[in-house]
Amino acid sequence: MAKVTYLEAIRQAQMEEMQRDDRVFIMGEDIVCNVFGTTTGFVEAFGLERVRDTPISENGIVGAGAGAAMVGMRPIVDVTLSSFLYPAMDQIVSIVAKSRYIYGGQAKLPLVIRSCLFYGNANAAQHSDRPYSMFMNMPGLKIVAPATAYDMKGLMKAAIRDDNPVMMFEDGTCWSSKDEVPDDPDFIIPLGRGDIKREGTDVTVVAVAGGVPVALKAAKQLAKEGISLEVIDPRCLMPLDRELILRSVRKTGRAITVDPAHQTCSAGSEIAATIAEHAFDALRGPVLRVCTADTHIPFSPTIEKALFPTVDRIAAAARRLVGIEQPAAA
Amino acid sequence: MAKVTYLEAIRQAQMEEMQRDDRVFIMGEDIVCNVFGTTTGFVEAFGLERVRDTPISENGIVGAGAGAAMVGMRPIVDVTLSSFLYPAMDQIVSIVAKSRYIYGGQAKLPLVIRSCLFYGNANAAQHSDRPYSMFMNMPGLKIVAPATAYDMKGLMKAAIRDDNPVMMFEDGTCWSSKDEVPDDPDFIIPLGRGDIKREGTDVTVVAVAGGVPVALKAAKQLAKEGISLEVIDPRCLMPLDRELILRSVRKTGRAITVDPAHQTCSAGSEIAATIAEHAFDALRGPVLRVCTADTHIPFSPTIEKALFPTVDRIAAAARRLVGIEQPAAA
Amino acid sequence: MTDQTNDRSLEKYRRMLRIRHFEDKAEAIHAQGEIPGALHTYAGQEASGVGACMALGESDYMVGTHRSHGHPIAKGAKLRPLMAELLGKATGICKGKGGSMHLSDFSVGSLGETSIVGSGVPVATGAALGSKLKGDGRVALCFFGDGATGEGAFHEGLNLAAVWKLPAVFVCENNGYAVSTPARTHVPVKTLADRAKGYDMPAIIVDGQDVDAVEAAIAQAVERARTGGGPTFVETKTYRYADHAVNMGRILLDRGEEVGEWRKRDPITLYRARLLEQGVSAETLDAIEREAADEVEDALRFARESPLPEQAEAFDDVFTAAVPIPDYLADA
Amino acid sequence: MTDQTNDRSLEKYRRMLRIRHFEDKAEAIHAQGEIPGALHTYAGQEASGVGACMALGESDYMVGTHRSHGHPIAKGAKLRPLMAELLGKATGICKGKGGSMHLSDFSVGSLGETSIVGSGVPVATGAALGSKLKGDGRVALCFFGDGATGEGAFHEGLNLAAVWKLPAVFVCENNGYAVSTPARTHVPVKTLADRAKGYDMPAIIVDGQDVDAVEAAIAQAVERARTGGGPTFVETKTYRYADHAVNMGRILLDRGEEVGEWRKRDPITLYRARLLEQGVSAETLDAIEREAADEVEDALRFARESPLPEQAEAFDDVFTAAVPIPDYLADA
Ligand SMILES: Cc1ncc(C[n+]2csc(CCOP(=O)(O)OP(=O)(O)O)c2C)c(N)n1
Ligand SMILES: Cc1ncc(C[n+]2csc(CCOP(=O)(O)OP(=O)(O)O)c2C)c(N)n1
Ligand SMILES: [Mg+2]
Ligand SMILES: [Mg+2]
Repeated sequence: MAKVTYLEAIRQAQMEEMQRDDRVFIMGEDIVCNVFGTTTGFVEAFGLERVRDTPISENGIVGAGAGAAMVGMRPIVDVTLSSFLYPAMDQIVSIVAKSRYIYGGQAKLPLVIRSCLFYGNANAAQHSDRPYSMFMNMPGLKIVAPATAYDMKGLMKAAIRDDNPVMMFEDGTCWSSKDEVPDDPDFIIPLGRGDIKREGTDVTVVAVAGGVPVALKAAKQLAKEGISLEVIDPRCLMPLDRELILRSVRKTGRAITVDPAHQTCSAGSEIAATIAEHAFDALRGPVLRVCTADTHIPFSPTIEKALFPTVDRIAAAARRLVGIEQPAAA
Repeated sequence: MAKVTYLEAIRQAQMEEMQRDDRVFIMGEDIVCNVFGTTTGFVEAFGLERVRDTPISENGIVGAGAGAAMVGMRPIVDVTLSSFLYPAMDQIVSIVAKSRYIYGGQAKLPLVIRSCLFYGNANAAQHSDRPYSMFMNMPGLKIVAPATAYDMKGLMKAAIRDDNPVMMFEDGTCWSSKDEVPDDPDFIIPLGRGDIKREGTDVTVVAVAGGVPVALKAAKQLAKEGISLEVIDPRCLMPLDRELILRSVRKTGRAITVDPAHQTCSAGSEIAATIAEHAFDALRGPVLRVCTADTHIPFSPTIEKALFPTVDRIAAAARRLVGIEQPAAA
Repeated sequence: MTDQTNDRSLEKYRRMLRIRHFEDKAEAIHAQGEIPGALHTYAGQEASGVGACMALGESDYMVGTHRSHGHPIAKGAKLRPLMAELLGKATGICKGKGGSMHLSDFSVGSLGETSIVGSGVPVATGAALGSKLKGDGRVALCFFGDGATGEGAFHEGLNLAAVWKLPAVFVCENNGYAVSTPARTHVPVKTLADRAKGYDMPAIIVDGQDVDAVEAAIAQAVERARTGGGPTFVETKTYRYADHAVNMGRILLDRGEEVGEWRKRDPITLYRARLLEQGVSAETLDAIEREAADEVEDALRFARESPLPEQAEAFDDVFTAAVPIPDYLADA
Repeated sequence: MTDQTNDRSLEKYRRMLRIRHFEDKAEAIHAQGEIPGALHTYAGQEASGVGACMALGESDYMVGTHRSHGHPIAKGAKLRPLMAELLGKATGICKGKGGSMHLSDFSVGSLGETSIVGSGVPVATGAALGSKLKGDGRVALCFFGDGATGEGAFHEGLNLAAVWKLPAVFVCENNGYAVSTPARTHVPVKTLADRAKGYDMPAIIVDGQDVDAVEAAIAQAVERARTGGGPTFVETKTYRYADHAVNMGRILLDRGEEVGEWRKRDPITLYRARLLEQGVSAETLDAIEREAADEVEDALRFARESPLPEQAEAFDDVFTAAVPIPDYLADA
């Protein structure tokens, strides 16, 4: 075990899997120059064929990843930022998500599509997307959005070993967070299993990606007020660990979802709807959502930050659910 | 007033608006040949410049529509089937939805993007998409999905007159349904206002697009059993008429959403989450969802049909809700 | 003509006839409602598909389009699973999940017949990349139409293949139309092969009605690909006899005289004449045609006798493991 | 040199200097954290932008990229709203919502500087289509980089413009790199202008460091566009001095000697020499440079004194009417 960053966990996971299986290769724009540091040392270790710079061509490289996967390779396609997934939607939806089904199981697509959720850093609406919820509406894609270095390493390795297409969403707000991460080359976290990040009794907070550390901060703060939050991180959005979520809500009777995506049709909305449908009897109050406001992300940091889920908003929602309007004067 | 089909309503709306305003023009693949009959007589009336066949190039024509809109035209871009929106996601998201915001209001994009929800007709997964929910997660797009000829005409005309980008989703299962439709050239249904398609007292059914006629059938059937459904059609998914929905749920205390989209992160889920958040006190039971199953759409009609919302599923959900008689929560 | 070439020639003839008979039958039963969904026929283009696929090795890859019946048969696919697919049966090549636009048989190296126009091009490029990385010497061939060259996916696939000098062959089956739109309306270049210039890619234009000519052109491209010379663009000038899709209720485009003109250069008729000229007997050719017709009858019988898929199968093959079946369908 | 050409020449010199000084200042204050987000500078490429925009009429349209400072200044934009934008102020050209990658000033015909690579090409095509439909004689010019030519959007935009013979000019600012990737790694053609061949579009290659040469080349393209001759592809061979973006904490690509070599052909230095040679006095040129520097200082002062946007403004301009402000921000 060593304490490493979220970014380093990505690097290690890829490195180990590329060492283990020479069908794994990685391609992307400026992957050799290695802009964010997730492929440091890769060219030296694996050469320019397996660590492949590409033209600016997201649709092309995702589709090429799909084709290479179909003939037995296990590609990792790095699309850099999640905002660059849109030009690749054609191949992601019509080829990657659907090929296995359309051909009745003849195709196998062990393909990882990586991209960073790059928000909260004054790069404006065209660079700040958090689009995993859109992909959740499309069957055939596994969707992973880890919040810690530990989870990232175990899930990235699982994703690379999975025989199905997996979209890895890497939250830029978590990049530098550190964690004890196992060195065991077979350390794997199975896709589809959520995690209780903090146990609690009063309110269940289901938080997604960068929403997790924010929720944990809120939990810490509210603990001082005597309100106990249970923070659940689904880690995978598809498949979603509904059972873990519902069990927690059945225990606490109260639920908040926290999601950095725009609220409408978000993962946070989906989880709220699931709770309202399957744990209604246990609910003692409304299912509240703390998501990103339904507007675009502006450049100016002054007005950008408050649009995303904050500790204050989570705390306010929790207080409302337990019936306390104002925090007790401390 | 004349009784016309949903397809004819599209044709009339476009025809009237093109006659009224010569900045309106239409382009699309095979729009001249007029595959589905929504542009019959247009070339004769407006010529080949304003009724424009395009190369197969969805991203290009959507972007060209955006550019033309920015310089003062009012384009209608027909992308034929909703499944062909994916190749155009780049321009829809990064240009159409975001340009006005990114440039601080300098750009105006009066653009209509049409596409048909083409499902339930044995054309398999690549042709059967119902992707409006994905676009609901992206600010900056108005989203309309009418279920009747009357609504189609009024909303299509409103969409063409709107100064913002509007995505019109035309449900293929409604194509041949007929309705009395006003001839008044200024007949308009404002975007963002839902409609009560049938009043009722026991259960609110919020149904989307092709889900509306199915819900109405279910309502008719259940009426015989003494169960009274109120069927709400939001008609516009963005902006969504939350007030109409919540008012109804506050009246009935029970809610079902019906949506032909895949359930996860669907409009149906969003509406359910909205109800669970804002009308919880009125709820006497869980908010149930009757959406399309989370699998791809197969070719074989034998196994395709049952995946979409059916009268039986809606009826079963309603019976379950009225059977769960218990005092309002909280 | 040596025996070996003779075999090859007869095989080309056989495959073209298989396609023609398969589709004639499919069109007829589609008209009667036995095949659901849209049906895009390949009739008229057989020499393009067969000539191209005959130039490939068995283990080479091939990717096609919505007009999906011809390519897999050209690549050597058996007819039973294809016909069963058209009928939506569980024994179909795609277990009834793909239908007419997706008759892809992976066992013969067919990696997808994809109905989103242009979407197969990056996939073929990726298969070629896989071959290059594995060093297994395989070539990936991609069919697409004139219309598909308007799509961004086409551009990106070709560009990547050119930049990386991949073992790929891009075959533009130029039948002059995209649905109702003539190529002169949707393409700015004089001939489709000019598209290749934007990638510095060698291009060959070939008579798509002459199966030998197509085979020779593709063989040259395959040779270049296999020996590290990178991709080639091949334009086969051809024609589809039917409207964009058949039995649509109305004709989308009336092409008038033109159809008759092209029928005079029917690829099967032309090839039969050539084979007769080369000394193959009429009996041999007739026998091949009968066999093809019989194979189609057999395939249809098989398809008709095959079971429909069970409802639960709608939840297989989303992933390698089945996805959960919702309660309301659990015992449907 | 007539007085009129003299004016034009001095204007070119002025605009190039405005860009250079504007960016020098921006880079400096970005290093100190006064400008948030990424900053992609145009330094080195000024002759490309200015030469091109000077060949356009005021009412002509222009679309650019993430490297967005140079184009609008070249098209005649005032500096105050641009600098205020970089600082995220409410008085910014985009009200603080766009930032460094989007310095688009619609009042000078700039229809967007869009940071999704390739995404501006269809937009420019659409503006040209609008002009054609309106018959107003305007031309739409689109800037993009060598790297952008890998994108599907690039292909589709050019293809449509070619098919419809639109009044468009496509300017590939070939600075040799896409981020860290050299053109030889990401482009299969010998020179970017070859891309035009796939659309049967005339192409011109021009020295992008020579503002007069660029202007002449674009003028030719604009003339063709305005007279119904359709689009032209112009490749300006140029160079950016800085790394892909500045102040990134590390250098993404060390280009060694090359930068110095290109600096020897600095577009502003070259042009100053030419103007001197043509008899313009050093005093005149120095005065222009001082003015440019003053304008930048003035713009910075304006920007610094300007207010930040209010939280509620984050909800304006999604649509023409504001979208609802959530409760938790209503009185933020
Ligand atoms: C992305 C996309 N856009 C539009 C369509 C509808 N469509 C199906 S086939 C076709 C024409 C294709 O023309 P071409 O590529 O020449 O192939 P052909 O049909 O002539 O064989 C079109 C527009 C589609 N399937 N996919
Ligand atoms: C669709 C998309 N992919 C990737 C990026 C990241 N990116 C920003 S600029 C750039 C390189 C652009 O190169 P080029 O077109 O040559 O323009 P230059 O930066 O050289 O001016 C890349 C890859 C992006 N912004 N958009
Ligand atoms: Mg064609
Ligand atoms: Mg460049």
